[in-house]
Amino acid sequence: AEGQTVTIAVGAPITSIDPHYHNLAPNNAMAEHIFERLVQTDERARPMPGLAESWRAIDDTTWEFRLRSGVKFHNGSDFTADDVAFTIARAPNVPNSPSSFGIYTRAVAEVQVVDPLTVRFRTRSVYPLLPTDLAQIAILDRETHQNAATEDFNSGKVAFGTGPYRFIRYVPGDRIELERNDSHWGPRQPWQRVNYRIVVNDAARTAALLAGDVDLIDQVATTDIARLRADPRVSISEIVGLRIIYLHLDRSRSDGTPFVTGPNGEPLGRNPLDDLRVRRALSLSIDRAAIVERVMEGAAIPAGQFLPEGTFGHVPGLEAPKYDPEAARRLLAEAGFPNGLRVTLHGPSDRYVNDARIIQAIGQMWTRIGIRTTVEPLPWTTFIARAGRQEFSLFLVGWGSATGEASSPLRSLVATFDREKGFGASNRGRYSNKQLDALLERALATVDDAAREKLLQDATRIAIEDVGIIPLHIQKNVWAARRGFTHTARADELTRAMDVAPAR
Amino acid sequence: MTVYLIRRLMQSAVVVLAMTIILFLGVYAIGDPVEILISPDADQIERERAIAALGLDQPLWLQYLTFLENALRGDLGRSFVFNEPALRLILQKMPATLELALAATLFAVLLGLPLGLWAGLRPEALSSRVIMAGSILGFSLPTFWVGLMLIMVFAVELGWLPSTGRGPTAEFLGLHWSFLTLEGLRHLVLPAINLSLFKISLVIRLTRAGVRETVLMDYVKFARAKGLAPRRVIFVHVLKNIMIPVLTVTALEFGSTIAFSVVTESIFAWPGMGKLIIDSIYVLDRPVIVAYLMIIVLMFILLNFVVDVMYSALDPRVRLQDQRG
Amino acid sequence: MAATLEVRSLRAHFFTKAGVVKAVDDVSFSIGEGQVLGLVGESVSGKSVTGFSILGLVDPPGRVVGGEILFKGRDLTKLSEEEWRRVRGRDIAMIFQDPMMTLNPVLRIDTQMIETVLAHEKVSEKAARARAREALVQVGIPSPDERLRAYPHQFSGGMRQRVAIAIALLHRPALIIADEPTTALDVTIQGQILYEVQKLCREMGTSLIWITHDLAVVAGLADEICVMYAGRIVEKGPVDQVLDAPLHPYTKGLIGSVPSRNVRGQKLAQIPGMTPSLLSLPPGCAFRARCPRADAACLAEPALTRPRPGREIRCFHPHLVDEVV
Amino acid sequence: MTPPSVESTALGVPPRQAAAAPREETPLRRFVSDFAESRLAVVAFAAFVLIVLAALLAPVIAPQNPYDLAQLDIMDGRLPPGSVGGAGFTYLLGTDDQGRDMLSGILYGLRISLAVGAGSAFIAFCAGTALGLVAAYFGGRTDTVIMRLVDLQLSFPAILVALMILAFLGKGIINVVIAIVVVEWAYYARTVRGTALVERRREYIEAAACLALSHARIVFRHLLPNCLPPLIVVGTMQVARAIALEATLSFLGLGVPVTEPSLGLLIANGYEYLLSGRYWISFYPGIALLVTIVVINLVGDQLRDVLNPRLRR
Amino acid sequence: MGGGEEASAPTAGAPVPTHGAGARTPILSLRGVSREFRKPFDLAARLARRLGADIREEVVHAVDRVDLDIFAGEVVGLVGESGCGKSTLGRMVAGILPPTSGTIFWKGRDRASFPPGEAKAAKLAVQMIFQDPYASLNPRLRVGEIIGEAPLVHGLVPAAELEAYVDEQMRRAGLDPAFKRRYPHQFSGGQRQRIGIARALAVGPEFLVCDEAVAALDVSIQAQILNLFMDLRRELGLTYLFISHDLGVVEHLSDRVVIMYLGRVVESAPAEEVFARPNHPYTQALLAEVPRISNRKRAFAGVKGEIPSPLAPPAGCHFHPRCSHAMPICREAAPPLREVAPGHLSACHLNDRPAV
Ligand SMILES: Nc1ncnc2c1ncn2[C@@H]1O[C@H](COP(=O)(O)OP(=O)(O)OP(=O)(O)O)[C@@H](O)[C@H]1O
Ligand SMILES: Nc1ncnc2c1ncn2[C@@H]1O[C@H](COP(=O)(O)OP(=O)(O)OP(=O)(O)O)[C@@H](O)[C@H]1O
Ligand SMILES: [Mg+2]
Ligand SMILES: [Mg+2]
Repeated sequence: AEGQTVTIAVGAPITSIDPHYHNLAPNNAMAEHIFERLVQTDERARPMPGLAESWRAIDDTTWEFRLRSGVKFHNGSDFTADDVAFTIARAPNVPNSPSSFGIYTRAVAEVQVVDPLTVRFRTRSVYPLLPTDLAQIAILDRETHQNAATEDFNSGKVAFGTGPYRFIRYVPGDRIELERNDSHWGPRQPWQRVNYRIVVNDAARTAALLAGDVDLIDQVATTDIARLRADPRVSISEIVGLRIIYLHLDRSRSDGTPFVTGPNGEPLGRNPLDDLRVRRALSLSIDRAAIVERVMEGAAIPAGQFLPEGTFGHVPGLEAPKYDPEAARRLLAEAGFPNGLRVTLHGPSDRYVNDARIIQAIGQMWTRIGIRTTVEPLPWTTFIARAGRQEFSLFLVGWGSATGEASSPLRSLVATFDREKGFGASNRGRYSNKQLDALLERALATVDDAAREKLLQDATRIAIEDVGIIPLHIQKNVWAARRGFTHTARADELTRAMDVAPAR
Repeated sequence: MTVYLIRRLMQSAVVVLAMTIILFLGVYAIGDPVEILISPDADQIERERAIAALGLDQPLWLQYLTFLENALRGDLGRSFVFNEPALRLILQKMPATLELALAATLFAVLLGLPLGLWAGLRPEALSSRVIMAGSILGFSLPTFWVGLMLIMVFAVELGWLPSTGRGPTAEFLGLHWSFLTLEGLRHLVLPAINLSLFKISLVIRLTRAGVRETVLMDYVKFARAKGLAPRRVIFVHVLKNIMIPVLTVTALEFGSTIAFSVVTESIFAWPGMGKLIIDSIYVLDRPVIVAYLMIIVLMFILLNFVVDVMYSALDPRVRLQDQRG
Repeated sequence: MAATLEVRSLRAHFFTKAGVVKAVDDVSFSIGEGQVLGLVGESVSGKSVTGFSILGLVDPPGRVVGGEILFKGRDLTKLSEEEWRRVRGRDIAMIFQDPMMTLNPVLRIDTQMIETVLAHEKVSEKAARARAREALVQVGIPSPDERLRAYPHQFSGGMRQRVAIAIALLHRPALIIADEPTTALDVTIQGQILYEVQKLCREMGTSLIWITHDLAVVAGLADEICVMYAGRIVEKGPVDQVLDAPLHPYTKGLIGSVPSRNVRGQKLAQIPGMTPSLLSLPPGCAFRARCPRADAACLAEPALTRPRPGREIRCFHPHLVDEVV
Repeated sequence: MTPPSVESTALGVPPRQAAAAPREETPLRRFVSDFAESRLAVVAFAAFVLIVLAALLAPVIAPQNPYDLAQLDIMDGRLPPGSVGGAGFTYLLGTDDQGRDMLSGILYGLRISLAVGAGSAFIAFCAGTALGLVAAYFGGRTDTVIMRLVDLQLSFPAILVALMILAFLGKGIINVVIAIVVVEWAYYARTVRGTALVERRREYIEAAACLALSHARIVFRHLLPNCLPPLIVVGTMQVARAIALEATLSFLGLGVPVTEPSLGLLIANGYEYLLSGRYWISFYPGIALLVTIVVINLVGDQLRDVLNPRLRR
Repeated sequence: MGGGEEASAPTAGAPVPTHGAGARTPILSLRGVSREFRKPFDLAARLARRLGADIREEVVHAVDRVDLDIFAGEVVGLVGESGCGKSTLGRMVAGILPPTSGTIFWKGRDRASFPPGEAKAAKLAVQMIFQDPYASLNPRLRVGEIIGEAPLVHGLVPAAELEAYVDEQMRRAGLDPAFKRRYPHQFSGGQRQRIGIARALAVGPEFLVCDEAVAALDVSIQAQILNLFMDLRRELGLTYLFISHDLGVVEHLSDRVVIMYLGRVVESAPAEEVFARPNHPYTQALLAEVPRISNRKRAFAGVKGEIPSPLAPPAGCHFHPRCSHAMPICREAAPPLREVAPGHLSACHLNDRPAV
């Protein structure tokens, strides 16, 4: 630990140093070392001051942010309100971006630089989520980054932010090397150098940790958690995350869905998933506790709604349904399927933790109540394209709420698909519920936090009771550190050197 | 020679063109990269913007023609993921892979040739049988499995060698190589062994088969009848003859070594081209996939050509022709 | 005249899986200085194995199991492998049947010649090259310097055989064993080779063992003739006597079946049956089954007898009354 | 009308090539006795037969149908060898994460691995042989086109071709077979063409042509059987290769579906448990895979020696 | 390309002088039959040539405008050194290889003009016996199948009688029919050659092409096979084209001898005539070089020079570089075949001189 270097192995590749190029969690995690945002989030994804010391809504559509003074970029430029204006303009317009940050700046109609340390945002409509959205935007320097291309960041030419670490080197797909920014405004970092290595293979990551090649690994394979826990050379840090694993149900057609048939494979002429009793049967027959224990090896909690306790919009008391195969069978019979059904459950095989194993386990459980299940895990590449074309009937997906706010899953997963409003973008089952849509729209126009949270909770309750989706569990984020290092787990899955400290 | 060159060139051009079409269609059919690359938070408008930004809104044939036009100018497109020229990305990774493949090939020749020679000269001896049994194992063991076992034993249990990664590199000829530092070498050992296991077996068996056939040849007997020392008979008369097929195959195999490093690299987190391509397939980074495969094809063509030239240099009977015997 | 080589009761057997092949069984002959001995017999009669035995080049599963090979009074079978090696190529040289196969295809002519010189003499490479050149001139190869730099495949069959002869001559050996060296060549080329060999032997006083199945070739070349059948010498004697008055029914049949010895258009005198397998040779005279004179006596092994001065045969019923053939 | 058999005196003496062998020596018998010369190869062959039997009889001898989700219980997951499961069932080789009996999984996995190996080798054999024979027999343009195709195929690393095809077609046994066939047909075509080019020049083919036999007859009755030996050798090696390739593809996540695991997939699944000490999940399938491939290679090795005319004495 | 173009070659189709056979139609005649082997230019080669590369098409004139008549019941010996085109000529006669130019007449009719049915009959009428007793039998078939396949396929024998038919063919070739179920590898060289003969005889040929049919056999076995050929000729009235490089064998067997050198016929005459009065210098040299048992302790001499490559045969008379009588004209023009005595043809410029 006194070597002043920390070596971290992460499981997902970092594809760019440009913090606005690709909106991707690993990129964002890396960016947090070098760049900073006006609003930052704590380990439970709650907003806290970053480059902005404070903010407030002046009226329904105007927000004022007061900036931290004396902050300098790594190359010596001063951080001012003008840089904020520049950043907001650049973020949505990075050439070739496969996934831009424009979604977080879209609400902003205008940026007013009041003085070097004060900036005002005018939003197009009432927009309570502005601080949350701005927590995603890394601030760049106008002088330095005026005409900077993504490659210039990668090569290090303009990789200057205000963050606690400076960029040294980036080898795509392999590693990033950082060194401490000694003139950072915040608390002094314990590490002189950070080696941030990309080791995609789970076992290789664990092996590297055990072999002492690295000090911290993220995305610890669930299969290894027990062993690592027992190993005195290693300490585990974990936290319930913001990613929910759930089943989506095809609601896009009413005259029958391709992968649900009668018990002998005969077409049904209607979509049994439109029947609430069938949906509830499907949900009740899943033994979530067993999945959490046997498949996830404890690295998850059974879920009955989108978000875990302590997040904005969590509905207290809305527990995961209790495993009740009897009730499920009854419901199925009531719905007109006493002899069960035959279904195919799809899911990715390489995307979420143990994804293929989970659907197999569900397959077992459903088969046991008379729903003969074929399980078909697919590579994410093909899976997601087909899911987007509504080719499946029942499929497993996950959702990580970057903002840690219930509006995010509600808007993307269960709100009626609507291009103009930007609703239901990931609603691949095309679930639709007018009541829910109305509640959500109201919530999104309510600045008052308490009122908004209430609306979101109501919407959530509707979605869950109507079985718009079948929530399974919420993943825990698990890290493992070598002896001599301690790590503070983060709900947002980001792996950062700032969360590692030498053990006392 | 000229005819040979022209024929080769024409064939290569056809192969490359055919390859581009197959690749383009193939990669296109696999899936939609936007679905994978886009942030889950993104709404439909953002999605459409991304599609346009990546040029995927154009009809396929137009995309292909654009690609072809750019390719002719040496531009194989920009990675969707890294937003860097695909070619540069791959070339950046190439030294690592080349280094690994070279080390594996070196292992194969340095170990395989003597062992094969021994087994071929004494086919009945116990040691030869052991060698051959070993070579069958080397042939049979799946690369991935061996890789895991190597890590388990040498890195995790014994802790002798690092488990993964490339280790520090030193610059030489403007490129970063890891064999120049001790630590780098230590990182190189396990993956190189893993990758070379199959080749060692191959070289052993080729050598043995060659030796067994060659020693029966009249010219070997004639060499002995001339009163040459056994050493000279073996190391000049026999070895020179079997070197031809062995080197040819080894050189040709170099291409597939590079290709097969996909597996080794992903197990040992070796930052080479193989790992890049696997990662790129996972995220459907189309330009990188296409560029990688094009480079591999070109490399194979080049390698074939080099092997042909080498073959004709080694074996005086052969003139450059369009096929090897 | 002291014999250059004397072979006494030579036996060379092959221990194959199917059984013991007595390829050479109790063979004795001797050859004086400057003499030419014709070793005649049909295929698999053991001619080549006899030749190889003299050089100690019988390979496993074969082995010389008995007899003496006295070269200038020294028994070669008692030599160590290294001592025997020094005899090969220097004192006794050998020329093989197939000129396409006896020269190593991947080594240049000069390499193959120079190494022969250096194998037995400590001279500079330059001197060795001069010797090689001289040898090529001797066998009538034009522009020897150019030829030295060539590879075997650039030569015609006749030229290659001449190179082989040149190699045999490098150390002016006392004895050359020529194993059917003209069988693969055309008549006109065969004439050339025979011419060269004859000339050189005369000039240098080299003894020559000429192995062939063609009686006509030895007729013109040899002083003495040995006829082999199934691993044994069945008849031996000066060439004129053996050919004009064969004593053994086999020799007689052999001579009789040569077309030019028969009246044109008439049926050829033929030996019935076929050459026996050496593996399952029944006891007694091996020619018994095909012999018109065979009777119960032939069930016993015939011993070598000398019915006339200078003649030896192995037969119970030789054609002792001279019949014109 | 015919002269008395001139060789009748010799008929009692067996011809020399057949010296010590039984009287009625067929190529098959000779082949069998040559093959049996290596004890190791015989043992390997016996093991191979056992493995094939085990695979064929898997539904009969396996304690559990590991593909039937209803028979699996996740609560029995990851039990070590010899454990007794919830339903009182003893898992001799333990269970995997889904509660699948490893013994049954291995037996069924063998089935898939062998089926994929044999199936793909067979199809590739047929396709490659037909094309190679046609190329060799007719020569000219046909030959050029087919052989360029072969070159194209061979100039491309097998694993990448297979990866591409599977990424394109998706997982599934049939798709794996297709991928392997596409990868492997060229080996057969090249081999058979090489042999056929030599055999075609043999005089017995000319004799057949002289006897006015049809092309089809010459190709399939005369040419093909004589090109078989090297093909058989290539075939056995390719079966082993196909099995290994399938395992590798499954390991990379592009092989057979997880619910019907082949040996390779079982290993891949268990691989994640290696570090956690639950070795049996990948160890036993690994051993099964290893033994299978080694055994096939050993048999192929002996075949190569037996069928290689150049090493015949 | 090839040698200099010669004007005086006999023209195809012109009647060829026959040796005193009067107006009999030959059973087989060749008129100007040639066979070239060439490696065709492909696109790349043409391009390279366009670019000025010095490449030439490789053409081997294996057989160069050969005229030949063979009469029923005759044995014609074809002699020449290795690579001179004997086998190629034999294959063309046997119909295995089509000629690149020239015509082959079967019983006076152009063989190419035959309707399919007759063409097959004509093809079966000419059979070939091969040199290599090991390579000429399909190792995967039993002897009975080897002999019986063609007669059965062509409907010459009903299936029910096949067994007996095969037995008869085997007996005729001197084989014990009991060996019918054996495979070729179980036989000795001589026996195999008999199987090959039985196979050919089984389709009832009138004409046999024997390509070095005894070259691979031991002397004692060779005599057996030669005797068999002679017996068959007598019994079945067969006509032979007997190809060999062994002059002794040819002398013994043939009525007429044809001598080839580098694809061309250089001399053709009745056997006694050739051996008694060889006309062409090449024939003379050849005869001088043949070792004979009766020649003892002779001094060998050898025709000087190597056999030229058929890829680049010398211009004019192919033999001139090795000929001790070579004249300037020999370098320029190929001598035509002309009659030097009744029934004795020779292609040599020495014969152009006024009769001695
Ligand atoms: N390597 C070997 N293994 C087994 N038997 C052998 C071997 N070499 C030779 N023989 C046997 O030795 C015997 C004599 O063979 P050899 O080569 O001396 O005959 P040859 O008279 O030279 O015949 P040819 O005229 O065919 O050359 C044969 O029966 C042969 O089978
Ligand atoms: N299929 C072929 N392709 C190319 N060249 C050929 C082919 N067949 C024969 N030739 C060439 O034609 C020439 C004559 O060959 P051919 O076999 O007729 O000679 P030959 O007189 O029978 O010789 P040998 O006595 O060696 O059998 C040779 O130069 C040979 O290389
Ligand atoms: Mg011999
Ligand atoms: Mg020939």
